[in-house]
Amino acid sequence: MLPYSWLIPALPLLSFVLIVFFLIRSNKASSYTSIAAILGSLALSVAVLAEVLGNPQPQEFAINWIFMESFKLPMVMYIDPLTAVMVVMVSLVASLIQIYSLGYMHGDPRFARYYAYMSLFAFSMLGLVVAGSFFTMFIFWELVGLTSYLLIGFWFEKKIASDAGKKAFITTKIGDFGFLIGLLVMFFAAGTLNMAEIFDKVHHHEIALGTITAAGLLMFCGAIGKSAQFPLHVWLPDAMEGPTPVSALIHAATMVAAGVYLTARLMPLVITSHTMAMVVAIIGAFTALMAASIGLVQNDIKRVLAYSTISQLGYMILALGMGGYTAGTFHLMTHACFKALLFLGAGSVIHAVHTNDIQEMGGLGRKMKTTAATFFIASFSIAGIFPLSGFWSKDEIFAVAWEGGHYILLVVAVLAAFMTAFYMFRLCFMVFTGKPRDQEKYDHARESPKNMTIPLVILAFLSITVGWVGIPWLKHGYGSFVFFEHPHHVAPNYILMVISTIVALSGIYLAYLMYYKGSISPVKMAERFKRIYRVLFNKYYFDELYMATIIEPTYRLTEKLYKFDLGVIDWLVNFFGDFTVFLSWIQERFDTYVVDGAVNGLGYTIRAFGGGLRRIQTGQLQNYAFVIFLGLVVFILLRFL
Amino acid sequence: MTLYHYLILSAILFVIGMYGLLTRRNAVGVLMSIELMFNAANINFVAFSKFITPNEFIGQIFSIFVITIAAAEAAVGLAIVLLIYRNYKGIEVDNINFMKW
Amino acid sequence: MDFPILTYMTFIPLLGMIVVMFTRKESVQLIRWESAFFSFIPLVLSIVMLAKYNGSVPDFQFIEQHEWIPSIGISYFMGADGISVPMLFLTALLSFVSIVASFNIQERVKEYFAFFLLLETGMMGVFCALDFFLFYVFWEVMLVPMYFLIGVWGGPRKEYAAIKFFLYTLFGSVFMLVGILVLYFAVEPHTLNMLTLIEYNSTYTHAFQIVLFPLFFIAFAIKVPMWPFHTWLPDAHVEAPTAVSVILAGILLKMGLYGLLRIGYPMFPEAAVYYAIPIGVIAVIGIVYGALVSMAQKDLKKLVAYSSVSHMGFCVLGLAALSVTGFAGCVFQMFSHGCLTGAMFLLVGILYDRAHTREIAAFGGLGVKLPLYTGIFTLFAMGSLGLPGLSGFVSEFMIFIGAFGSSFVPTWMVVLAVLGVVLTAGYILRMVQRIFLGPFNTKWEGLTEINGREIFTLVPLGILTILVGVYPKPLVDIISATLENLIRVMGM
Amino acid sequence: MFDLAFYILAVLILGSALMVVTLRNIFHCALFLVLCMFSIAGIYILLEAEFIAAVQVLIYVGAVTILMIFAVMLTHQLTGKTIRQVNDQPIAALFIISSLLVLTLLALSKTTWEVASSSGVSPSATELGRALMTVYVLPFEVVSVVLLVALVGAIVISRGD
Repeated sequence: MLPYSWLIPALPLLSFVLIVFFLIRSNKASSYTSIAAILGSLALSVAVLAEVLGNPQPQEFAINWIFMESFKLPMVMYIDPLTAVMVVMVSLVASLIQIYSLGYMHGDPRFARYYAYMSLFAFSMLGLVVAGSFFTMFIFWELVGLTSYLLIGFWFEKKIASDAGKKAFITTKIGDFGFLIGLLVMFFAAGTLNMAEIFDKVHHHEIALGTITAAGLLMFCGAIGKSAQFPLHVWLPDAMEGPTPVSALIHAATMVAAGVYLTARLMPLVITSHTMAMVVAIIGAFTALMAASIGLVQNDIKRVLAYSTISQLGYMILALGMGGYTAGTFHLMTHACFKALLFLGAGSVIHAVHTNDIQEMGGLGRKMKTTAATFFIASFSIAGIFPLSGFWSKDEIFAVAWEGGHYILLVVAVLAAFMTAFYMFRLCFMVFTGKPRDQEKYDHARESPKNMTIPLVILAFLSITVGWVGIPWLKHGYGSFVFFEHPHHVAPNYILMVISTIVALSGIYLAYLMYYKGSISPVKMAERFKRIYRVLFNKYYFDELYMATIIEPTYRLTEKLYKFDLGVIDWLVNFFGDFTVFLSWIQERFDTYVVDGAVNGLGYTIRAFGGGLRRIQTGQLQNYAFVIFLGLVVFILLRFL
Repeated sequence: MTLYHYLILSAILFVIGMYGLLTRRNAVGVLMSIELMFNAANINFVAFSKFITPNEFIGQIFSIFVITIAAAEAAVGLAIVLLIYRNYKGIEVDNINFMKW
Repeated sequence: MDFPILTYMTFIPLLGMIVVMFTRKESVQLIRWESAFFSFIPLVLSIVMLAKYNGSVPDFQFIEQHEWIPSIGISYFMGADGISVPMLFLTALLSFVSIVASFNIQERVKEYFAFFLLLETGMMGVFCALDFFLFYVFWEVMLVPMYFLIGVWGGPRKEYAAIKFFLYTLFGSVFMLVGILVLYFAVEPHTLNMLTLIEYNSTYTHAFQIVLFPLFFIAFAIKVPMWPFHTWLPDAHVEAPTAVSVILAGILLKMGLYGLLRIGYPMFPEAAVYYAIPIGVIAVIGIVYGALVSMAQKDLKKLVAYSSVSHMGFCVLGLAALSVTGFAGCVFQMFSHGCLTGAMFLLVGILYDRAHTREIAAFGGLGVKLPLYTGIFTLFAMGSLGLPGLSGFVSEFMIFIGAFGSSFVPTWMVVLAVLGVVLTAGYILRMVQRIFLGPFNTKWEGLTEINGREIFTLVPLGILTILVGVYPKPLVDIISATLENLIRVMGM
Repeated sequence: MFDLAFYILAVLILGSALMVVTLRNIFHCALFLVLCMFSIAGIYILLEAEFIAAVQVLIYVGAVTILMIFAVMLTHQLTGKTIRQVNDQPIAALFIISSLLVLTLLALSKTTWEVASSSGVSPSATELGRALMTVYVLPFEVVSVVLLVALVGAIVISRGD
């Protein structure tokens, strides 16, 4: 079965090609083709997972892609337990979201194209996951970037959407800049880009530590861009301009997790290089805290979720930075489920009220029971309430920090967890409970159709149960399947469990007080911490900062350079041209007046002379006679005198 | 009367004819002046014949030829004058410059 | 050699030109189809040649050699190797595509196609010729029709652009001519046979190479065009008619690089090493500068033109690397850029034919009105942006690998070049956004979708772009042996 | 007696010649031309050339002058008064003729003529006729042909189509 794993990404690609070339006019056919393909991939993925469960030894398959005497670059597929888990997770979430989209995107004029993009995304993402060399991965890495771009800008008539797409592409491209250079460094350090071979070389210390750190950090830049880590996190909130299922699939569950996945793949390097590990962990921790704090005050439902995503991704990166391979990937998996659920729930709400602003919602729980219930489940999960899946994965991260002695990072993580619980329940209470703030919108709201709610229910089920595979008491759980170097068994740490539960509950309780009971007024709080509030509300002014320090100067530079091009280089060219023309002008003058002048001058002289002489020939007979006689007189004079 | 008298007479007559030739606008007048010059020449011929070769009278023979040529000249000249007059409604010599260039 | 395929490929267009010239001026339709036919035959022949080319040996193939002017050692010597075979195919393809794309030319149709066919002969000849004299003849033959094609059928400033192009190139050619003559008299016995001259490369002294290499380099750098010799390019592109831009960007720019690969580098290997750093600097400046200046453009065609400067910079960087990978990346980039930029110019031309403006700011939201056109445009835009799966990525990556691993190019240059990729993404996306995305500008309500003939011209380029991007092995097989040999010849 | 006759004739000749070249009325000019010719005939008689004198009267006075008068009448309708008869170079002409006259007279004065001593014979018309038909027969015939040609030419030219 494993050698045919390439079929997993290939099926959606087939679907993409079919839709683009044949089915673009048929909405039904294209959506069903796409869903069928992703379901096929899901089935294959499950088969692969089953096989890998039986034999967890990593396997590598390669074909020649560029093959020269002195340069070889194969396409590699690499199947190990992490891959197996990831393909299942990706194809599962993708299938659910594609089904959900049947309802959400219903009636969109570019419905077929939406499914084409979705298929292309599934292809790229699955390809990225099964890739076995960093080069292969980079190819799919860029392709998911493209599909992300296309899907963010799906409603490109909105300028803000197309702007967001461009921003996402370019911001991640900046990360890829590092990634690509990292690839080059790695290629020349290890002589290959195959993951297995690189890990082998790293393991046997065949590569200098400095090189490992450099290559690793450079490649990690790609992860920073893709997973929206500080300082390249700015694109993700804007990316929410895309259709909500897209946000759920790409910008919450799968694509943004690619950065985490890459970091996980770089684990041997992280373990080897302490510097790299520290950088990764600090970036993760900082991002987790920063994004969560921004999330506290945002009013756009999707943006809150976006900052939540950034924060959770920070968690994963933090975990990986601390060496928690199992913890990071475990959280990646659980997060995919509950974050997809949250987004789909948000989509369901938006579908009902046609607004993103939570200040115009309220009381919707009474009308949208399924949505509300699943949303609450997901919120509990992300807040880390026992025994939902978020609890187990988050707990594992805390445990890693605890075991590794990273107490500062632990405090940061706990703080972020508190904020997460607070803003999630702020969202829940404001949207689903209390009085409707906008009566008209409330009146029009109704529960979404079945093909939207069924994925919600499935995801809710997963949000509860998926974490159970990693319960610490389990002997053969997640940690004994997906691990790095040796199975990771965290002893159940009851202190941490209690702390995390207390923190989560206190966050929820604060939200309850402020937004359900209203005993603490959010407005007053905002008044009181006005300065902090404003900074948070404006997302620490990152966009403005980048605008002022990078984008605007670049534009100005381009204008200057163009002026330089026209004014200096082209001017020089034209100057030489004109100068030559001037020289030839002088030469021409010389030619005209001196060389030609001599020739023409002779002609002119003769002509002028003749013109003068012509006057003598008057045609007057008597004039001639006069001259004749004058001649006679002269003759006689000469003869006789 | 000596030869000189005749020669001087003929010289004066010749220059008078020349004056006419040079100044007359009327073509007929020009022809007349030419006749005067012919006659001046004839006087010379006859005078030389009388005083220098009195026995051969070659001068007289020549003057007969000259008179003949003068008659022919007058005939052709006047015919041309008539033709010009018919074509140009005028016989002013200084207007007849169409052969110029 | 049983069948002189190269001669046929080179001179059939010339025959076509003669036939066109003997056709009545009024039979426009006939002239068009004649030209298409006579450019289609070389295309077929080039495909045959691709199939018959044996990529496992580095030797020249399809060789034809006849005495021409034996007293001064000039022969009619043609042959193709792994560098010229892809270029010949590209030339044949783009010529055919351009001629089909020129069917909408309305004025002086006969002269237009006659010049176009002559141009094709010149281009083919340059890639085939292995004798310096022959090479130079074809090199110059190409200029004349190009001059007229820009100068007669061009835009508002066509005379300026045509003269600038012509003089600039001629300026370079003169240097090359001097170089050729010096070489001719430097070797004993005097010869103009390129292969012989390359064989002698070890006998050239260091100083000789140092002095002679720049002569050729300037000629080729102007043609590429490398920074700072690039300013003729935007003018020529903007003024030239669509099909001529395609040829200009697709083939003519490649000739400079081809010349360096065929002449400059193998003949003067020591000079190539000596000048590696300056060439690398020029390349990197070209990449970054071209990309930044592209970003500032308001005219769509000018943007694409400046992007060529940037993309050609990558090629030059690959050359400066002096490694098989770098060279291979360069050849790949030549091929890929030929397809991509050719298609981009076709697309710009298609839009211009309909909208009669190329100002980027005048458009907006065309994606709503022209979904198919937008899709195709985006495909090629992504190709020039270096998206994996399309040809641009393969070449750029190979160039980076080549340059990064090269001991002749410092690392910081590669880093800057990679930065160029980010900038490229910037201007390409900005352009796509401003033309196709955002709110629909209702001024363009009357625009019609791309038609069948236009799609027909774009399809082969699109297929090649994707094919080379997804599966570069066939192209690699053609070029690799030659390039390995080239490096050996250079003594690296 | 002969001297007096010569001077009278000379005065008549020069006077009438002056009139011919200066008078405004071309018809009067013609009349003075007749007078001039007559006087010249008188000079010929003084020079003992009677035949020439007769020919002079016949041809000049009888033929040429009449021809001219006809020409004047045919061309001018006698209205020539209104038209300026002198062109714009009389002064130059005067200069020329005076200098020519002076030079001629100077030349005359410097020349010594071999004047025959004998007064010679005065040839009769018979002798002249014989000479013309014997010694000078060829020029005579040529001149007659010239005259014939000239007359035919004159007719051809003046023939009004």
